Amino acid sequence: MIEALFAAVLGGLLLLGLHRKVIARVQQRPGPPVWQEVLHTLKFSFKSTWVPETASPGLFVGIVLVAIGIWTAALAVVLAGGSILIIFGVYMLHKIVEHGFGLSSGSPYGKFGAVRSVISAASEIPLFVSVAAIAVFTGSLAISDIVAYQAVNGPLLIIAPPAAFAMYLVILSKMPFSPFAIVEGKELVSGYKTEHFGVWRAGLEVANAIKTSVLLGLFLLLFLGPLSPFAFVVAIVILLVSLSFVCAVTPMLAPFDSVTIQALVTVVMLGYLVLLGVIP
Amino acid sequence: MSSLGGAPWYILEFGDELVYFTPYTTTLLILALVFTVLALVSRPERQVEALFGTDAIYAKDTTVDQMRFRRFMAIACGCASMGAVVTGDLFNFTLFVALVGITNVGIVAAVKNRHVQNAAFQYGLVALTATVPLFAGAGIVAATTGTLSIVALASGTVPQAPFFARALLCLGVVGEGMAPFYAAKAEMFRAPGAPYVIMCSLSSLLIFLRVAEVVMVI
Amino acid sequence: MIWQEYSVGLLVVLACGIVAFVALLLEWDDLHRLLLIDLVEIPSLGVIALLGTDLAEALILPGLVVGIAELLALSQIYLHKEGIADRKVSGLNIEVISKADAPVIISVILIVYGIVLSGFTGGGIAGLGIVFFFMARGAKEHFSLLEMASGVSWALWIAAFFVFMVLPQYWFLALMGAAIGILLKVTVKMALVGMMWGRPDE
Amino acid sequence: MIIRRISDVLSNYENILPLFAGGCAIVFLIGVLLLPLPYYDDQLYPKTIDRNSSLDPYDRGGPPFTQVVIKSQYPENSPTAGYVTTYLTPFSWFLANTTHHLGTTIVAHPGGIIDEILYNTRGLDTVVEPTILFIAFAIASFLFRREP
Repeated sequence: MIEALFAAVLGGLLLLGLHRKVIARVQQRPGPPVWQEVLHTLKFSFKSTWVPETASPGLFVGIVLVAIGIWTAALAVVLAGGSILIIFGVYMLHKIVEHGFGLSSGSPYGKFGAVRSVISAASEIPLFVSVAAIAVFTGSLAISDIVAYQAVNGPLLIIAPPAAFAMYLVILSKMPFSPFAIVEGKELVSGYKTEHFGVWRAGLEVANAIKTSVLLGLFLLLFLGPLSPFAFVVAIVILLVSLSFVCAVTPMLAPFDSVTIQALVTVVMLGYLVLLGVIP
Repeated sequence: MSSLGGAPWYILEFGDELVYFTPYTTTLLILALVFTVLALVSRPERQVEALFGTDAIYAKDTTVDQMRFRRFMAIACGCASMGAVVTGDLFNFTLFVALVGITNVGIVAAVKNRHVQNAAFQYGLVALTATVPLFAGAGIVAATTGTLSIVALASGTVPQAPFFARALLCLGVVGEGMAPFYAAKAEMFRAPGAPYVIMCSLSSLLIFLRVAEVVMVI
Repeated sequence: MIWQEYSVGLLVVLACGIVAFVALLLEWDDLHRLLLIDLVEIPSLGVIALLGTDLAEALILPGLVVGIAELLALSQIYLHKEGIADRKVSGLNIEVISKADAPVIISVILIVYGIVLSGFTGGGIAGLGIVFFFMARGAKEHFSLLEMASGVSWALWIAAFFVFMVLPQYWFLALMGAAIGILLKVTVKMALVGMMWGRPDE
Repeated sequence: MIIRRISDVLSNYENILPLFAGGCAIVFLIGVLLLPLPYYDDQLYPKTIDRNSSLDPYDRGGPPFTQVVIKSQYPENSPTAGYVTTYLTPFSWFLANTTHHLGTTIVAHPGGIIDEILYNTRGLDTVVEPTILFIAFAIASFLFRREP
């Protein structure tokens, strides 16, 4: 578990670095080196740290631990082949974590980041629909069962493309610089992260790294099925580069428009689900 | 049942109402517990506001009586969400959800800001309306299957709950937790007092996550 | 599938629900919305009542209580939001009542009778006695005391229930505890509602 | 743009109640279209009323101070179910014997009851229900007591 956690952190940080690099290259900038995020995290770990005067101290510190805790739990569930319903729960609770980060500091930038995070809660629902669609096909929500199903019947990417699309959109909305990343809009400085610095920020970066690894890895497990380690790495890089392309060429949406688009996608997905339920 | 949130680890018996702990509900329970403890131990933050057109910056303080009341409400809300995620009885679940709705209103209603009070009132109206589909859903499940125990419903020994009843349950939880209406809930978050305000969004998410499981197993 | 009594009943209740919801959809005044929601609650109780077993009775009571409780909280929020919380309200401004001993005697009789009756009904009658006393005298200073009593009686009631659930062999003790708990609870809650009707006109 | 107009409507909190009420109306309408729903006959806690009893309509069967059989989901969890239903205080017992339709079950005389089902078998419901009432009272009295 410790090795897996370490690999997830390092892999996630490298993937986020690659994300920045690809975006920069698409936009014809040199961009930072790929290991930039690793350096960031190390640098933050050794900076001086305190709690701001206006902050709510318990929440300010506690939320960092919660962030790392929930994603570690998610990683454990993925490794154990547990229920994706739990991952779905963790994913939705990440919203609360962002919210807590922003509100606990008392800073107006953090607060607006947090409020934006809360209003975009509709972005989680496509994941739920995707989960439900998978359940319709495989009859189980345990990741191990779903992987086994795909080993027999071929990847779900081909069987249920709309579910894959919904999950892709969900991952996209969690990537930095994406059209739906309204919580990190540049007019809010760093959004909900603004006031967390030093070790707290390093903790947040670690949580984000685990989150990126878990989400991308989960997508591959759910929609491509069992892969060899090498194929897994290649596939995760391809998936990330495709996400980076989308992020690089699209502008950020206005907050409420982002919410509305995500809500509309949810409605379409619900229609698909009803169709799935009715036809067989 | 075993395929969704995992097999129950432990079942607590209160007469005909069972409380059961699966990996899924336990995860949710622990999260509710963590945030309830955070609400209990944290002092509220001082929200910094900048006045437009001037260079004045001031920090909003939360008065002590307000803080005590809202902390009480936040803890009640945490307990209600814990109840909602672990209860194994459908009607009991709807009651816990209704309790979450009213505590959410309570957390923000104590704030003396006009915008916040307006939003809290509108939200309270929706929460009150949402009890109609909630209780109706539970009533229809009881009439068409003869039981309210989620364990019995999931075991497949009774008829499946009708689609309509499940839709009502979802609609009711959506109303109590305001899940898709966060856009309007943002008004309520103008209120200072992060540890308490955060319980509002946490509890709505938790009940939403739970109802997702419930409608899939019944 | 044939239409049974249950489905016919459901049809009627759902139709009522639709009418009420459409009314709510079209109404924009906050106070009217509050009143309409009280109306909307009735179909949901109807759906439960269609069960027709003892369970229906056990479910209607919580359903009703939830509706009433939320209505109470929301009306208080409404008063504050509209800024009419401090509007003066005239009580029973009859000179004879506010001076004479009669209200005290009537209240005492009602309270004693309520205690003799015990249970839910008894609580209602005793509460009425207290409300009448406060209406006549306009006393407000005991509000926080009553609040505390309300909390204590709530705790007694809950404790009795946990005895039922966890130690069923002591059911008789729990029954008596709950009977006293509900008497106190209903009395105090009615008294609180009776007091919460505006600032006295003095 | 249509998306912008939708988000405008959604962002105003005055609009959420009509939206929710509209949603409820639509779901209820769908419910009407899905009728009839079958009534499941094997219900818990079935109701049989003895019209000739002096305790009508609260008589759930069985003579006072005994245990009646209550058909519950998990009978092993509530061994004392049925005692509360038949319990009468001495005063109620006297009333029930001397008058018709007066003196009903469980420490409450004319009309008032404490319900057995709520008590023994669905106790958790009754814990949550007064809690809701308690919380609502707390909100209302906090707002009432506060200086305007």
